[in-house]
Amino acid sequence: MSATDPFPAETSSAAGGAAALPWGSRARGTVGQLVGAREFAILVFLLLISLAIGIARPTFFTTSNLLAMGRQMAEIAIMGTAATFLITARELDLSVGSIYGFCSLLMALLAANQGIDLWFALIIALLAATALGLVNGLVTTVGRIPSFIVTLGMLYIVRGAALVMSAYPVARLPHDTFYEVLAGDLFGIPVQIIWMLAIVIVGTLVFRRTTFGYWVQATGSNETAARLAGIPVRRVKVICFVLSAVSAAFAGALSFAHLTSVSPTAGAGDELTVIAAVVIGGTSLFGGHGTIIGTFLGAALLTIVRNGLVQLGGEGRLQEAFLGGIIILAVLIHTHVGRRR
Amino acid sequence: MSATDPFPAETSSAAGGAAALPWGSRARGTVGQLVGAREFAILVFLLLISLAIGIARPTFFTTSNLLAMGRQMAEIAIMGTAATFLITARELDLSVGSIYGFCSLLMALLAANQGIDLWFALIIALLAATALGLVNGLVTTVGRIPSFIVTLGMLYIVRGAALVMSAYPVARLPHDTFYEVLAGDLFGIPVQIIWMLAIVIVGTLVFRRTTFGYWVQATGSNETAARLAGIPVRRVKVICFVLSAVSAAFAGALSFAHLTSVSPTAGAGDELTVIAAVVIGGTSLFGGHGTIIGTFLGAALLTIVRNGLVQLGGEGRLQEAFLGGIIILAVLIHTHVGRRR
Amino acid sequence: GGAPAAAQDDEGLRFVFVTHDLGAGIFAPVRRGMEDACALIEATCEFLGPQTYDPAQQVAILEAAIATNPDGIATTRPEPGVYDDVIQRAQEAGIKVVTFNTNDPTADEVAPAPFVGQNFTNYGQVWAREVMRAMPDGGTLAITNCCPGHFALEERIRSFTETLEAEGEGKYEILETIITGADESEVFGAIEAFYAANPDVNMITGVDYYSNIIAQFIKNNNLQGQLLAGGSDLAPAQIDGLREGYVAFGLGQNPYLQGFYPVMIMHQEIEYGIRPITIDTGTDVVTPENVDEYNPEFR
Amino acid sequence: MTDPILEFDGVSKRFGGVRALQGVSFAVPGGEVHALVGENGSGKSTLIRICGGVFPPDEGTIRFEGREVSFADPLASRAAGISVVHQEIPICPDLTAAQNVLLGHALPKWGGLIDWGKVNRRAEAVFAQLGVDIRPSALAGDLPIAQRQLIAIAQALSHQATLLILDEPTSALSKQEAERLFAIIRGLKARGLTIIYVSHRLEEVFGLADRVSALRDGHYVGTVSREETTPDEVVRMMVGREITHLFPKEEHATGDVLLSVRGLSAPGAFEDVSFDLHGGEVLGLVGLQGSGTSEVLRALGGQYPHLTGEIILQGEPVQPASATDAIRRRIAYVPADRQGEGLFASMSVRENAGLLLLSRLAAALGWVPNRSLDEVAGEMVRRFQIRAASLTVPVSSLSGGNQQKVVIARSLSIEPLVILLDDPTRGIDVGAKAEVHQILNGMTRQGRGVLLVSSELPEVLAMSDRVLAMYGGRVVAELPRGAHHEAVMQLITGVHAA
Ligand SMILES: Nc1ncnc2c1ncn2[C@@H]1O[C@H](COP(=O)(O)OP(=O)(O)OP(=O)(O)O)[C@@H](O)[C@H]1O
Ligand SMILES: Nc1ncnc2c1ncn2[C@@H]1O[C@H](COP(=O)(O)OP(=O)(O)OP(=O)(O)O)[C@@H](O)[C@H]1O
Ligand SMILES: [Mg+2]
Ligand SMILES: [Mg+2]
Repeated sequence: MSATDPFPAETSSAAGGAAALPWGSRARGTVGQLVGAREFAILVFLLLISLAIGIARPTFFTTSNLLAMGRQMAEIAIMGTAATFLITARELDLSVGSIYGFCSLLMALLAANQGIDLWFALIIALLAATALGLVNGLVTTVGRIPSFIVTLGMLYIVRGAALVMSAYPVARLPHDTFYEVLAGDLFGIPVQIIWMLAIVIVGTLVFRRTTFGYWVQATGSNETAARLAGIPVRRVKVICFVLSAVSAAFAGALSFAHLTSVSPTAGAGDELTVIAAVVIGGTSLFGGHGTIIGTFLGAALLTIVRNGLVQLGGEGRLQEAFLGGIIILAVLIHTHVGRRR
Repeated sequence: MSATDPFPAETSSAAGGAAALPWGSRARGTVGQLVGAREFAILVFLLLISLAIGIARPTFFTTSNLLAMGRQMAEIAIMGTAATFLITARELDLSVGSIYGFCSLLMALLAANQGIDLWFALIIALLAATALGLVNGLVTTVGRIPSFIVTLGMLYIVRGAALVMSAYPVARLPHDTFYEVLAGDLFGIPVQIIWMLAIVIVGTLVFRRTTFGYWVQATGSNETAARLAGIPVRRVKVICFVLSAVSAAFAGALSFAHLTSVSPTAGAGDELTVIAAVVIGGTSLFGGHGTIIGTFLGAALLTIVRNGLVQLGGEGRLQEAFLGGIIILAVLIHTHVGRRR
Repeated sequence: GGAPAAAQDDEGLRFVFVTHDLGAGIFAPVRRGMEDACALIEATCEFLGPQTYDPAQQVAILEAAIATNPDGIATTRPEPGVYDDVIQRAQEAGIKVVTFNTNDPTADEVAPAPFVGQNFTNYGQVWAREVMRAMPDGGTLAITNCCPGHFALEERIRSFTETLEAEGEGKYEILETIITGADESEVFGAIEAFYAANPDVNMITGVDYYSNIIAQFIKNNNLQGQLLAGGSDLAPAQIDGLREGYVAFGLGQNPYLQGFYPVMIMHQEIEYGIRPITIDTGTDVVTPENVDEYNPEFR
Repeated sequence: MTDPILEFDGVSKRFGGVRALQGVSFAVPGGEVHALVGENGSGKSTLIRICGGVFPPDEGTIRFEGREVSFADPLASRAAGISVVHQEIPICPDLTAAQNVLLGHALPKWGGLIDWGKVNRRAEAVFAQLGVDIRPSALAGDLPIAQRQLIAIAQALSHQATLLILDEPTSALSKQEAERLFAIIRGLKARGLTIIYVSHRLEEVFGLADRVSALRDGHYVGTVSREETTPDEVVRMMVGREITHLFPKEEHATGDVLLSVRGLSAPGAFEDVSFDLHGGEVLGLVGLQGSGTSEVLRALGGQYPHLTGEIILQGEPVQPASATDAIRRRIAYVPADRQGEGLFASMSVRENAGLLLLSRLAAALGWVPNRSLDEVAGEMVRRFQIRAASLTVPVSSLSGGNQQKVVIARSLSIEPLVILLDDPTRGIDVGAKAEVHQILNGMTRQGRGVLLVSSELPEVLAMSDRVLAMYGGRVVAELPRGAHHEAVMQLITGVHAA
C-alpha cells in the first residue's frame, strides 16, 4: 500500500505544519476567515515593502501605477489559482509556460489566417489546453510517473509545437469586442483585474466550500486514506491538471488580447514564477494544505517587487537577484512567523 | 520457541564471527552489480534508439561523432552525478545552471581583467561555488524551507550577479596548459570524457561503498529514522548541496575552457536538464534510491537523442519536442519494465 | 578553393542553418529567404537551433550537423570564442561556413568566416540620428534592452550612445537602460513601471525586437503625443504606431536576405569558385512617411 | 447458526511472488462479532481489503447478504453496506477531525456551498456516540495517534453499514479507549450489525468475539466458537505449533547500578523522574498514553535537548543532546513507530542492519568494503533469525515481525550499555513476539540494562524485574516483579495515588 505513497505524512518535515483553518468553529470575522496566520504574515511583509518603495518613490502609489500592477499580476494570479489546487493535490505542472505560449499562438493563427472568429478561436484554444491537461494528468496518474517529469516533457513538446506553428506569420486582426472583454477597461479598471478577482474569489469558494476542493485537500494530505474513503483520487488529480492547463491558456489569451501580438516563446519560465507565487503564499509544496488568497498575495508580492525595483532605478541587472532574495525571505517569514495557531 | 539463542552467554560481540552466509555464495558479476534492472532497461532503450539512428544515418556512428557526443554529455553527467546524491537525499537544486554561468564568468573575469593565474581563478570559482552551496544547504536545513524554493531564489540571485559582472567585458586569454587539462585531448580522446568517467566512477564508489553514500541514502529514505540512527542529516544534506554547486562550477570551467568564452546566461535551463538525466536514469525524485550509472545513461540518452535528431534532419523546431517525448517515455519504461529484481 | 568532395550524390547541395534561438521572431523571414534560395538552386536545406537562446546547445547541434557532412553550414555567432573550434573543424572537413544575422567581429581573428547581416556599429549611428531627427530640440529618453550581455545589442547601444554624445550637442539625456527581460508581458510591465516613475520622459527607444511593446504601451494608455517610441524591427504594433505617428522610426535589417544570401554565396563558391564575402544587409529606416511601401512580414 | 452475511469461496490473491491468500473459503454468520486471527502476513488485511473494494481477488467469489458481489472500488463496497477501518491507514493530517470523519460523505450544503458548521455538528454527534472527546475543528495532524485512530473508527461508524470490519483498531489505543470501543462494538451488535474484528491481542478476541476464524500463510485454518475453545487452541491454529507460555522471562542476578536518573524533567512531557537501572535488569515503565513513558525513553535517547536534572551513566554525568550523542555513549533507542522512525524502506536488509556499524567498518576516506558489511549483516540476520530472501532485498519486503527484528538488531549492534525499548512488539504476532522476548532475555544475560515501555500491560509486567508506574508525567509508584495487574491499572489511571 504505502509503496505508492511517496511522501508518508510523518516524514515530510520540511513542509511545516498547516496553518489556521478557515472553518474553525470559533467565530472569526470575515477577514479573519479569509486571512490565516501565514497569509497575514505575507500581507504584512508585502505592505512593508510597498511602503518602503512608496516612500522612496511616491510615484509608486499613483492610481495608474497601482492599476498597472494589478493588471500585471493578473496572469500569474490566474495560473496560480489553478496551481494551488494542483500543488495542494501534491502534483506539479512545469508545462504552463509552454501551454500559455502555444494556446495564444494557436488562437491568433486560427483567427488571423483561417479567418475564424476570435471567440471561437478562444474556445478551440481552451479545448486544446484541456486535452494537454488531460494528457498530463493521465500519464501521471495512470502511468504512475512523477508529474515533475511528465510536465517537463510536456514543456518541451508544446514549445516545439508552438515553434513549428510560428512559421506562419500572424496577420493583423481587426479590433472588436474580444479586446474589450479581455483587455479593455470597466469603470476605469483594467478588465484583467476583474477577471483575476473573479477567478480568485470563485477559486477560493471552490477550494474551501465545495466537495471538489475538499477532495483536493484530502488527496494531497493522504492519498491512500482518501482513496479508501471513496474519493476518486485519480479523477481529482486529472481535473487539477486540466484546470492548470486551461488557466494557462486563458492567461495566454489575456496576454494576446492586451499585447495584440504573440510569440511562440511567450510564457517561457512562467512555470517557476507561478510555483514561486503559490509557495510564497503559504501553500505547501508537499501537498494537503493550500491557500488561494495566499497565492494572490504571492503574485502581488512578485509584481510589486519587480515594479518597485524598476521604479527605484539603479542597476537593472540586479533586479532578478533581488527578486530571488525576496522569494526566499517571504517563504522564511511565513514558515517561521505565521507558523501555527 | 525458537531453537537458536541469539545471545550465547560467552560471546559479547553482536557483530562477531564470520559465519558462512547462505546468500554470500550467490556471486554476482561486476556488470550485474553495477547495472540493476532499471539501469538495464534504460540501457536497452538507449541502444535501440542509437541503432535506429545509426541505420538511418551511418554518420551517427563515426568515431568523431561518438567522441563529440561524449564530450557534449560530460557537463550534464558531471552535474548529474552530484545531483544524484542530492536527489537521493530528497532535495533539489534549481540553481546549478546559474552557478555554472556565474562561476565560469567569475573565473574568466579574474583571469582576464585582474591578471590572476587561470588555475588560481578556478580555485576561487570553486570556493565561490562552495559558499553558494553552503547557503543553499543551510537555508534549507536550518531555515526549514523546501529546497525547491531556496534554490529557485538562488537561481535568480546568482544569475543577477552574473549579469552585473558581465558589464565588464572579458578580454581574450592566452592559451596555456589550463586549456590542455580541461579541454584538450588525451590519446585522441577529449579530456572532458576522461573527467566525466573519473567523476562518474568515483561518484559511484562513494555512493555505494562509503559511509557518506549510505548516509545519503538513509537520509533520503527516512529522515527521522536517519536522525535517530545518529546520522548528521543536516550535515549530509549540506554536503550534497555543496557537491552540487561545486560540480556546476567545474562543469562551467570545462565549458569555459572549451569555448574560450563566457556569457552570463550560460547554463540557463541546465537545472531541468540535469534533473531530467537523473530521473531518466532511475533515481527516485522522492529520495532514498539513486543510481549514478543510471544518471550517466540518462545524460547519454539526452545527448544521443539531440544529436540523432540533427542527424536525421527534418523539422528542426520539432527536435526539442521529440526530446520531451523521449524523457517521458524513458521514465515510463524504467518504471514499468525494470520494476524490481 | 574549387569544389572538393562536394555534392557526393546527385540530389544536389545540402545546407544546414543553425541559429542560437529558434524562438526569436526575426528568424521566420530568414527561414523564408533560405527556402526560396534553396528552391532556386534545387538544394536541400535545414533550419535548426535550440528552443531558446543557448549557444552551448547550438554548438552541440553544429557538431551533429558536421557529422552529417553537408556542403555548407550557416550559423549565427552571437558570442566570441564559442564557435571558433567548431567552425574550424567544419572548415577542415571541407564544409563551407558562413555566418548570418549575428556575428561577433572579434571571432574573425581566430575563425574568419563571411557574414551576411547587419553592421551593428552602423546601426547604432543610424539609430542615434533617427532619434535626433525625431526630437530636433532635444529631450530625455530611455532605452529598453531585453538581454544585457548580448553582443549585438550591446554594440548597438554603445555606438548609439557614442553618436548621440558626439552629435547631439548635449541636448539629449539618456535616463536609464531598462532591462526588460525577453517575455512580452514582462517587457510591458517594466516599461509601465519605468513610466510611472518617470512620466516626463520624452521618448523610449528599444534596441531589440521588443521595441514594439513600447508602441503597444503608448497605444494602450493613449499616450500619443506625450511619449514617443521608436526602435528595432517592424512587428505589427510597431507598424501601427508608424502609421499613426507615435512611433518615429522602425529600423529593419532585412532578415529575408540573411537567409537568402548565405545559400547563394555558398552555392557560388561550390559551383563557380567565387569566393564568398561579407554582405551588410543594412539598416532599413522605416518612417511614418514610407511605412506603407513595406510588407512588414519580411522586415 | 444464523444465515451467513458474508461468504468466501475459494478466494486467492497474490502479489508478485507472494501468495497472500490461497483458496480461502468460510462464512461469517450475521449479527455476531467474528474475530479473524493469524500471524503477521497470514493474509488477514488482504482479505479485508478485498471486502472493502481496495482490490479484487484473483480467484474465488464473495457473497454478501446472499448475493455474489464484486466491488470495483471502496465506494461500491460501502454502498453495499460494508464499512471498514483499515489497518495503519492514518487519516488526512491537513484536514480537521470533522472533515476526516465525514470524508466520503455527501456534505451539508447551504446555497451550493458546504456548511462547515453543520459538518462539525454532525461529527460531534458521531464522536458523542463513540464517547470520545475530540474537538471537531482540531487539525487531525495535531492530535495524538490514539485520537487519530479514533477518528478513523468514527469515519467508519458514520456510515450506515450492516457489516463493520475493524482491522487491528486497538493497536494504538490505551486500555480505556479500547474498553470504550468494545462497549460500542457490543452496542452495535445489539443493534443487529455484524462485526469482523482483527486483533493480535487474544484477550480482546476472547472478550468480544462470538466466533474466531484463523488464517495461516494465506490458508484458512478453521473457525471455532468462543465458548468451545481456549486461547492455547487459537494460538495453535494460528502458528501451527504450541507456544508454551506467553512471556518467558528468564531470571538473572542483576548487577551494579548502570544508569542513575535524578529529578529529570522535560517541560510539557514529564517531571521529576528519578530511578536507578542496574546491569542485567529490565525496568518497565507503565502508563497510559500521555503519561510520559515514551517521552522518558526519547529524552534518554537524546531527543529532548533541553532537559533539567541529572543523568549518570556508569558514574559519569551525561546529557545526551542528540541521538548521535546517545549512540556514542552506548545508549540505544528502539522507536515504537517502526515504519516512521525505524526503517529505511527503500534500502536493503543489509544496509538497514549494518547502518550503525559503518563508521566501525570504514577504512580510510569512509570506504566500507562490501564484504565486511555482508559479514556483519549476515551475522545479525543469522543470530536474530531474520527471515529474508537475501541480504540485498529491500527491507520493506520483510514481514512486520522480521522488520522489527532488523530494527532491534541494528540498535544492539553498537553493544549498548542501556537499551530503550518503546513498544517493541507493537503489531507483531505471537510467534514473533516470543522471539523478541528471547532477544530481551539475551540482553539482560549479557548484563545490559533495559528500559521497557509497552502498550500491552501484561507484557511489561511479565518481562520486567521492576516496574515504574507513571501518571500525568510523574512517577507515582515503584513496584516489584509480580505486581498485580489490577493494582497497576489503578495507579496508572490515577484512581489511587500511591
Ligand atoms: N511487499 C512485499 N513484497 C514482496 N515480498 C513480500 C512483501 N511482503 C512480504 N513479502 C515476503 O513474503 C513472505 C511472507 O511474509 P510474512 O509476512 O508471511 O512472514 P512471516 O513468516 O509471517 O513473518 P513474521 O512471523 O515475522 O510476521 C516473506 O518472506 C516476505 O519476504
Ligand atoms: N500490496 C502488496 N504488495 C505485495 N505484497 C503484499 C501486499 N499486501 C500484502 N502483501 C503480502 O501479502 C501477505 C499477507 O499480508 P496481509 O497484510 O494480508 O497480512 P496480515 O495477516 O494482515 O498481517 P498483519 O498481522 O501483520 O497485519 C504478506 O506476505 C504481505 O507481505
Ligand atoms: Mg509469521
Ligand atoms: Mg494486517
